[in-house]
Amino acid sequence: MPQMRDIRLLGEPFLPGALIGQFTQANPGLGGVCTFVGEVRGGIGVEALELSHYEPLTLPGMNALADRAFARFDLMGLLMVHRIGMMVPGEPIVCVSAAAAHRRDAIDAVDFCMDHLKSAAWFWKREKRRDGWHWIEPRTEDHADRARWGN
Amino acid sequence: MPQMRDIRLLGEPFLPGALIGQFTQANPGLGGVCTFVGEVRGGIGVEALELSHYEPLTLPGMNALADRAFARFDLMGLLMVHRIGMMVPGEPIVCVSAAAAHRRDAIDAVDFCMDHLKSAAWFWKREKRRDGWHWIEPRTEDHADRARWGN
Amino acid sequence: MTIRVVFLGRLADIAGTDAVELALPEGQIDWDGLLGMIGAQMAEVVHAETVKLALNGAVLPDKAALVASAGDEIALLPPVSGG
Amino acid sequence: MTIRVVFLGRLADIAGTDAVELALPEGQIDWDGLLGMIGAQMAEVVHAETVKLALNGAVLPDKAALVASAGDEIALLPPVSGG
Repeated sequence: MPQMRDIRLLGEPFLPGALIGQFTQANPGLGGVCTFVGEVRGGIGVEALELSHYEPLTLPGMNALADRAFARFDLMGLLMVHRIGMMVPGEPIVCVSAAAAHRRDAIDAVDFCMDHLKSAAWFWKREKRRDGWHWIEPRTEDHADRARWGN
Repeated sequence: MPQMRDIRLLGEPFLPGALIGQFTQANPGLGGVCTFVGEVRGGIGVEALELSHYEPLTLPGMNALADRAFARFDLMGLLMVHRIGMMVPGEPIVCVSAAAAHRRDAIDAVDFCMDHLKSAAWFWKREKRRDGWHWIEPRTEDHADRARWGN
Repeated sequence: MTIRVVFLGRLADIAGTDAVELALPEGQIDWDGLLGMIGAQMAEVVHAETVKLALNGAVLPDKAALVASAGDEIALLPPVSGG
Repeated sequence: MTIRVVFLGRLADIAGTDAVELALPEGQIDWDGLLGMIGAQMAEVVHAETVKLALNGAVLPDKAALVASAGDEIALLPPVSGG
């Protein structure tokens, strides 16, 4: 069965529901779909968030991550969409969705991709707070999360 | 912050996208939402699937599972919707969605609920194949999946 | 003076019905009494450790400790097959 | 005879720009040569082990082994902060 792959960087807001609906339709016969949607958190003093990337590395890096997910898990399809640019609280930043015959592959693939996107993908994030812009470095937990997968 | 909980047994087909959209709206300020949707698998000779339950145990059991998920993970909201009755391939059987400030809680809560729904919830499943109806017992992997959580 | 016995999953196929009302002349019934009233084939199947019993919606830790009275509902629960 | 140097993340704040074109009179430049052309403050920051370097879109295993020629693009990459 052909594998369905949809890896994108988006400069404009997106609706996860629309992406996931199309993605699920494109994977007939699946057993389960796991999806994670990350949003800009509200209520913690963040007024805006800007994600920058380096074109020659970022999209190839996401595709290489997808290659590894397909090699590691038994997947029918993988969707990985990441925002770049300026966002406000409540806006989706990232949507990863994996379709598989069995739920364990779908859930683990999403977990794997999110852990690597968080600490190993070529994105730089800064947050605007009342006192101005602050660059964000990965949290210790993010490195620990990635280490679970043996790299 | 109040926790949002939506636990349901449904006798009719449902659209996961509609449930998840409402659920996400009901949890402002979240950091991430993880969702798993299980469907009746197609292409493996299953013509129909029937899920039966025992009313006095099934819904209380799902609520007790939700209690445990809220106690174990730092969640803002949890949606757990399960079909009962007759279904055909491609129809959603189960939708579990967890909203949290941090992705690890959201992903792990979905993983936890699915493992327990698969092997410990009060559902009985039978599949109609060309040669008639067959009762399905849990797979060994389902028990192993649940054992990961220490019970 | 009856109890209701509900058969779940494949037990309903064996019973040929989802539930029966059993007459309870003595007003109470224990596990052995129940086995004697549901037929030899069903008795053998539900004797297996994997079959659980719920009395009025609560699963008993030990089904052999069953004591049911008129008006109660007993459910016989084979292994679940999940979501 | 120039190379392009791209500053990512907080390095762009330090540089005051996303990228510069540097004249390359000798046609080639190595890591020490690059450090000498980007200012003392930036040189100190990018010297840190956590700052990576990409040459024409490929991350170098050892940035100190850099040899870049006219027309190349060098990117200086501070620690990423993920999705």
